[in-house]
Amino acid sequence: MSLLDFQSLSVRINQHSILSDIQFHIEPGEIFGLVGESGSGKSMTALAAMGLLPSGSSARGQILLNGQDLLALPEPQMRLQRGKSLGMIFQEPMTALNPVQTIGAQVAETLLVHGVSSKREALERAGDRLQRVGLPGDKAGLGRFPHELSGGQRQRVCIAMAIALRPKILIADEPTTALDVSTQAQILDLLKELAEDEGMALMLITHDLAVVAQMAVRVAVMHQGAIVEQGTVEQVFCEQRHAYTRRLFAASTHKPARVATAQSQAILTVEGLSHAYAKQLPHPLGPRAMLRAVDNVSFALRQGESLGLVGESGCGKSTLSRLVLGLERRQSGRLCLQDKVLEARQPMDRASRRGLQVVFQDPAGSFNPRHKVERIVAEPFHLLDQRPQDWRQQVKRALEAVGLNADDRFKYPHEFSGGQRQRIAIARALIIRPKVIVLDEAVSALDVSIRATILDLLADLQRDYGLAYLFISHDLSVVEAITDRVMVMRAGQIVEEGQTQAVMQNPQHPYTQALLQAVPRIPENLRPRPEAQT
Amino acid sequence: MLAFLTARLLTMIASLLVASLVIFVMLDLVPGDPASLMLGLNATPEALAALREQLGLDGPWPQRYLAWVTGLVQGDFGLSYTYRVPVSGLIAERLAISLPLALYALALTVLIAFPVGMIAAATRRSWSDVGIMGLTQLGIAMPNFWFAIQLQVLFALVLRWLPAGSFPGWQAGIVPGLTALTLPAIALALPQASILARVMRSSVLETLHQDYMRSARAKGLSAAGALVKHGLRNALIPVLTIIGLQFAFLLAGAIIIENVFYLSGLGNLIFKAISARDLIVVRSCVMVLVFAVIAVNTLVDLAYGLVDPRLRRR
Amino acid sequence: MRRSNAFRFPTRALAAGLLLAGTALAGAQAQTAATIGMQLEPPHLDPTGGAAAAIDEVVYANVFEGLTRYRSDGSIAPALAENWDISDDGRSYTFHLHAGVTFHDGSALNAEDVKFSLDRARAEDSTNAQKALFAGIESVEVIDDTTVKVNLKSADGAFVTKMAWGDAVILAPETVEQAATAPVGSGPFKFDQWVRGDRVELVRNPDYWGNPVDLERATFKFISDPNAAFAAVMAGDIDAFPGYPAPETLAAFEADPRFDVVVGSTEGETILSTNNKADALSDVRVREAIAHAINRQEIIDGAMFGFGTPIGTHFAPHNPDYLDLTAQSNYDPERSKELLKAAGYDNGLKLTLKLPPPSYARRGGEIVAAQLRAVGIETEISNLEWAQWLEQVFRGKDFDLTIVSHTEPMDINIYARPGYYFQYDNPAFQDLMKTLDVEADPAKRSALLKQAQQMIADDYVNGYLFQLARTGVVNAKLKGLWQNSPTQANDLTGVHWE
Amino acid sequence: MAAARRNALPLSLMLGLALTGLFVLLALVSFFWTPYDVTKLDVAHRMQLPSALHWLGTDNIGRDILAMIMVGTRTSIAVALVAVTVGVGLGLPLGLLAASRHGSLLDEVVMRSNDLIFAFPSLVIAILITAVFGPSAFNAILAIGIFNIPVFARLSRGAALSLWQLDYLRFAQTAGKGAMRISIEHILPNILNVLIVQMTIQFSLGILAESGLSYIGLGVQPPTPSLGRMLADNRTLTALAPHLTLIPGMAIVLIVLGLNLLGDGLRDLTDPKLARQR
Repeated sequence: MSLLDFQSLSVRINQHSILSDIQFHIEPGEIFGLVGESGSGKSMTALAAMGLLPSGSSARGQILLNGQDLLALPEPQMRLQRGKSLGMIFQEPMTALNPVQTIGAQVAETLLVHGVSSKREALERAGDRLQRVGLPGDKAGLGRFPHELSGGQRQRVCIAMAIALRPKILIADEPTTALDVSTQAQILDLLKELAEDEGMALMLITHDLAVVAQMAVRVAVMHQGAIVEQGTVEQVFCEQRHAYTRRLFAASTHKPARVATAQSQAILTVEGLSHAYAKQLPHPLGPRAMLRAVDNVSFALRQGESLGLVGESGCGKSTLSRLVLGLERRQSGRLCLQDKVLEARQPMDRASRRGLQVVFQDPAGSFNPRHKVERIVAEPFHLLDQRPQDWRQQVKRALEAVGLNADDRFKYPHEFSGGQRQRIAIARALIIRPKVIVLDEAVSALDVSIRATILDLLADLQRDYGLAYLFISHDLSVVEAITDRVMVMRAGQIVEEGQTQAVMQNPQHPYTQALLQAVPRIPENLRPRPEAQT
Repeated sequence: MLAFLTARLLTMIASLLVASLVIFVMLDLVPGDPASLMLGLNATPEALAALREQLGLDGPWPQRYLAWVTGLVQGDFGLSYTYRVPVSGLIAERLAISLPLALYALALTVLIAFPVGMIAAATRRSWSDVGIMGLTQLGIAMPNFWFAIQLQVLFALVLRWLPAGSFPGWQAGIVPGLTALTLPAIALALPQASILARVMRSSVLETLHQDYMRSARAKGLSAAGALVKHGLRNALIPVLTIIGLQFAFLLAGAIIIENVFYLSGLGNLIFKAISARDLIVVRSCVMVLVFAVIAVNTLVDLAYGLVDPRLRRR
Repeated sequence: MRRSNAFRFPTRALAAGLLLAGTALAGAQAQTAATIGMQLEPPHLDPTGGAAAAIDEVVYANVFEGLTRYRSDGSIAPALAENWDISDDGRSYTFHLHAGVTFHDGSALNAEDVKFSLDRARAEDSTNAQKALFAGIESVEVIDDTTVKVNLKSADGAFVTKMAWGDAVILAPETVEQAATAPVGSGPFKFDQWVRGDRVELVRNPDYWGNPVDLERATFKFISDPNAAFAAVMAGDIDAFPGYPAPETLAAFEADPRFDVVVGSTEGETILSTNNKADALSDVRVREAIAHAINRQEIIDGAMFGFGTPIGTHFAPHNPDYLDLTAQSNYDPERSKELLKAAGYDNGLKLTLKLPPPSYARRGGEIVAAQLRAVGIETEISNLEWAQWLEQVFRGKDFDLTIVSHTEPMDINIYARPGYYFQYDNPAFQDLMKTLDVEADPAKRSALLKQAQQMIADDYVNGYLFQLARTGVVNAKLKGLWQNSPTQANDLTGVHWE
Repeated sequence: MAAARRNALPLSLMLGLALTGLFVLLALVSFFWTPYDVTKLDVAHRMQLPSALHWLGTDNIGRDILAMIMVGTRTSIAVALVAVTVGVGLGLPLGLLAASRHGSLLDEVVMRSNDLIFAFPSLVIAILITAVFGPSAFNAILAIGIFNIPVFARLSRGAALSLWQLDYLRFAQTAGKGAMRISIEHILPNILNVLIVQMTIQFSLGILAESGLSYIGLGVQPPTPSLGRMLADNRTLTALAPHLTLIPGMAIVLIVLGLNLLGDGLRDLTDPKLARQR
């Protein structure tokens, strides 16, 4: 008998079908991967197993845990299963913990809720569990509050909470998506180790094929609320029987065809750029502590070149992008845009701005929700002394250039999907034909298939308009796909710079090495067999 | 923590200084001569001049301001123009009524609002929630003096369960004292409780959608258990802010209620002092109230630290 | 109580409800103490250092005594002075004091104290609010311990009356400083404590020289809000509220056997004071027009709920010398319009009407405004606090019309002061008052007073509305309070429980 | 989505709209017609119960209560409306300015002044203001309006600050737009819903504040009726002629209730957080 058996599970929320006919099973001690893009229904599947579907939803079918149908259990009994037989961790460790309770108490609570131990004993066992996930489990360790921990540490606490009672199965819903690559590697290692040591099954939900390849034995691919393909990792990865699986794989390893357009002439030069923030003061008369977010950074971006900037969160790359864009006043260092030199503290004039546009990450926050696309795309015309006569024509052309319909200009941003919005953002950046576009995590929030098309678009535009890109991302594989040169940033400094291929294949700096080491990759033996590609 | 306390104290002193200057300048503008008010319609100019001098109403304002502030610091609030007794004594006498009244009303507010707000949140979108919220809307919508008069007519004049007003003094005993303050406290508390119950409800509802509540459910807690164990304490943070504001309001805002129930509290003192142009009393009373607000805000800030460990570190 | 009933007969139903509920509790009173309600709290308790009526209402005849005193009917009686002689030229008064009178601190009250008190009141730096009362005094001589002689600059027929004012009470030099906060007098009650903003408590003076009083303890409770006053009396917190501020509720007390409603007269001529120097109002025709526009009875009914006597001049109707001149300024809006037309204001006139806090002024003001509007005079009402009223109206003379009750007794002489706030400047009247001041013959005085009343009525100096009634509510078992108030006082000497 | 919302128009919103609409209508009608002249006294027929002649009875000097309610509603609404306008008119620009210069000295000054105003007891200050300048509708508005300024300054600053974090404002900056232009073009339309909700709340508080000021005689001056003054003028008759205070009291309760419900409803309608909840 399987440990957890989904039998034709269907879920509807307010008459909308969310999941249809989900059928798979997980064996004891097995690591099972559930892969899909956002909205594919993989989280709902997990919540259905936990009995935590949102209100207004109705589930049909069966979810058997050791032969017992969880869907048929009344809430009081289902409650006893949660935490005891089924543990679950979520994507966002920053908010998953109660900020006003010590982590010890929160881990111990799992034990107390199920009445397995006294308060003192529970804390003791919570300490053990914390140690098990690699955190100090002594009194001081137990007494820490969530805000004192980093994201990775918090995810460890969540894991300790979920495995406190040694459940038979741990459901991990995108457990590392919110984490940096190096932290991700550690958490994944921990999960794998726990599963092996404790004989616990792991249902790993992720969008990342490479993570599944590294972790799982069997895998199911979800698309639009249904499982399109399942089997051992080898089967699924190598055979790719379903068209969607093939699309997904192609997209996640996609590299746009690029034509080298880089010229020798530098168009944007940054010299000795530094920026420090005041830390929160202990009290108004205290000494002013400064945080050097950007520390003496210099680089040059050549015309038609694509320059990558990678680094983990907090390394200073966002500050650097804001400084380059003139959104924040430069405290020291100069900026040369084309021929114009901007000294420290000198505000960026409109003429300089004309040569420099930007595409941001967040497809939701990138547009004023109350403006129509036409007005949004036309906003950079403000940089010209006068809006051109044919500005409507130009907006239409820009929209068409990024693969949208000219009539889309009369719609509001919320009527578009994430990928389409990123196209609008690109159209907006293009409209006054800048020389440089800063792409600040421009594809990070997108699903892989959409990301691939946007990368293609960016490559095409670069070729057609001779644009220079400053491509800022935390994702090394994306940077590898689209840039000519790359800079690696850490703690405000550029630690390594070079041709992208060279850096990726032969990193010099230990940090770059560690970073590359941590990136999960699909092993060669799991690449599709030639005959599968039709 | 010590640094944090010093910092708070310094900010507080600075605010008080600015506030004192504002109060002084504002009151210096008030037209109306206390001397002529005291001597009435038939007073001669000489008599007026003599009294003005007696009262120390002459002299340039910076000098009078300095004298006042230095007095304040030393606990000397000056002499009331009209009563000719120390202002500090007057204020202390009135605080003996106003402070217990404010605390009584605040206690009622909290005692009503907490359970009511929790019940409404726990049963959201049910009839009990709609009913409770409707009642709180009514509580907020009523002019409080009107409500107070209705209470007075019903409970004191018709039913005769409670005194219609007046305060016998604490020397008469705790029970008669509290009995006398009951109607005013209810009149003050119900609208405030309505506000607080609504804040409580929305604050609890807000926490219901936090990720950590889902984590708690995943551990095996019931929805109610998660609400009590994890939601409540987090929900308290905005509630505390409101409670702080309400205390300040109850202390100063009882003027009208004191009028209805003929209590001689601080509000009554200020009101009469304004009519009598007893500016030294007005000034010091306003200062005391501002001090109370700022002090309560500081206390609330410190209380955040108790509730929320994230704020403790500073 | 069913709601429909309550709505249909609210007054009767509620009064009955109040009554039923109340009877159970009545009679539980301690019968040696009384609580008297007052609307205004005195700023201090020194009657020689302030004009506030509330001071006298607490201390007059209770704590402090003068040489003479007012009786309830307005006549003058001996007080500390057993009797007095008047010299033939009427310029010197010899007062014979009671023997054995002591202050509350035990010290004796003698002629030195009288001299001190009178000299202090008329001194240059005196802060006595009625300094004019003492202006006629040339010197005060101590003859012996119980005899004091007052020499006047000129004969003054009203001098004995002046000595009955609260501003002329006798204090001891040793305790004069504390008179404001802890008065030491010679009356039947001793000051006990003053909870500021709330009440003043007096206790019986066991060593009183005169007839001992019945009450052991008297409390003056200060309740300014009319509604609170209603509740306090209704709830039995107050035994008597002589200057009861909510006449509209008196019907409820009249219907209730627990209470007696007492309606008496006061010295308060309530007038529509008119700025005689203001642009339009300097024209006597305009003033006459205003006088004819006023319907006194409507004001009395509307503002005072029927309590009050119409007056046609600045004089108290209960005074034997009163001249009823109401017919001269009868309600005649047509005449009023004609006069306005004659004065050139047929296209309308805009005036300010500044009202002090009492309800006679506020409510009366609204009615006056409506009546004036009916003849084409628009008024812009502003409600003022006393402080603002004194500042703007009384001292600043920045007003056209105001309503105020002049509560000082026999104060027609204010019309002789050209600088007084209504700015009536008539030399003939001023001469008349000078004659009156030196006239001691009662018959001639009476004639002069009548002449004065006629003169100001002819000049329509102010709009004369009504004599303020003193409406009080008293516990039916409490007897002996003054019905009228010839001077502002709550004389408790004769008060007793039945 | 939009259609679904329209279907689920909150009950509170409809009730609030109905109540507010009713009273606004009453106030508007009073410009053209009232059953009697509000300044017309009829002392002989005072304190009458509701009848065919006087639908809501007459007050203590014989004025028609319905007419007074109509004109009084107009006055109370006008006072509260102007006070809110004062608050928004000064508070909003200050808040937007402070947000656009977040962390600057100006921001600090604006916020500190806000705190200072909040620290003052509002009723006491209102009494003082009227003591300084004399009681009048204008000064009542001033006294209420002053305390609206920090409310709106704080609200708009907070809302604007969270918007300043958004990418489209950054983009507008890269498009060379200044802080003022961005505030007007991008921020204002997007914080309007929060502002409107707060305006309804402050509006209802303004009506309550007007009644409180009138109670102590400092509100609108006679002969202009206001709901608060009707309550205050007749308060001694609460036990004897309850309809005199009950009617204006209920009018205030219903207006304030209507406005609060309206505010709640609007918030439910526009707040995405609450929308998610349902």
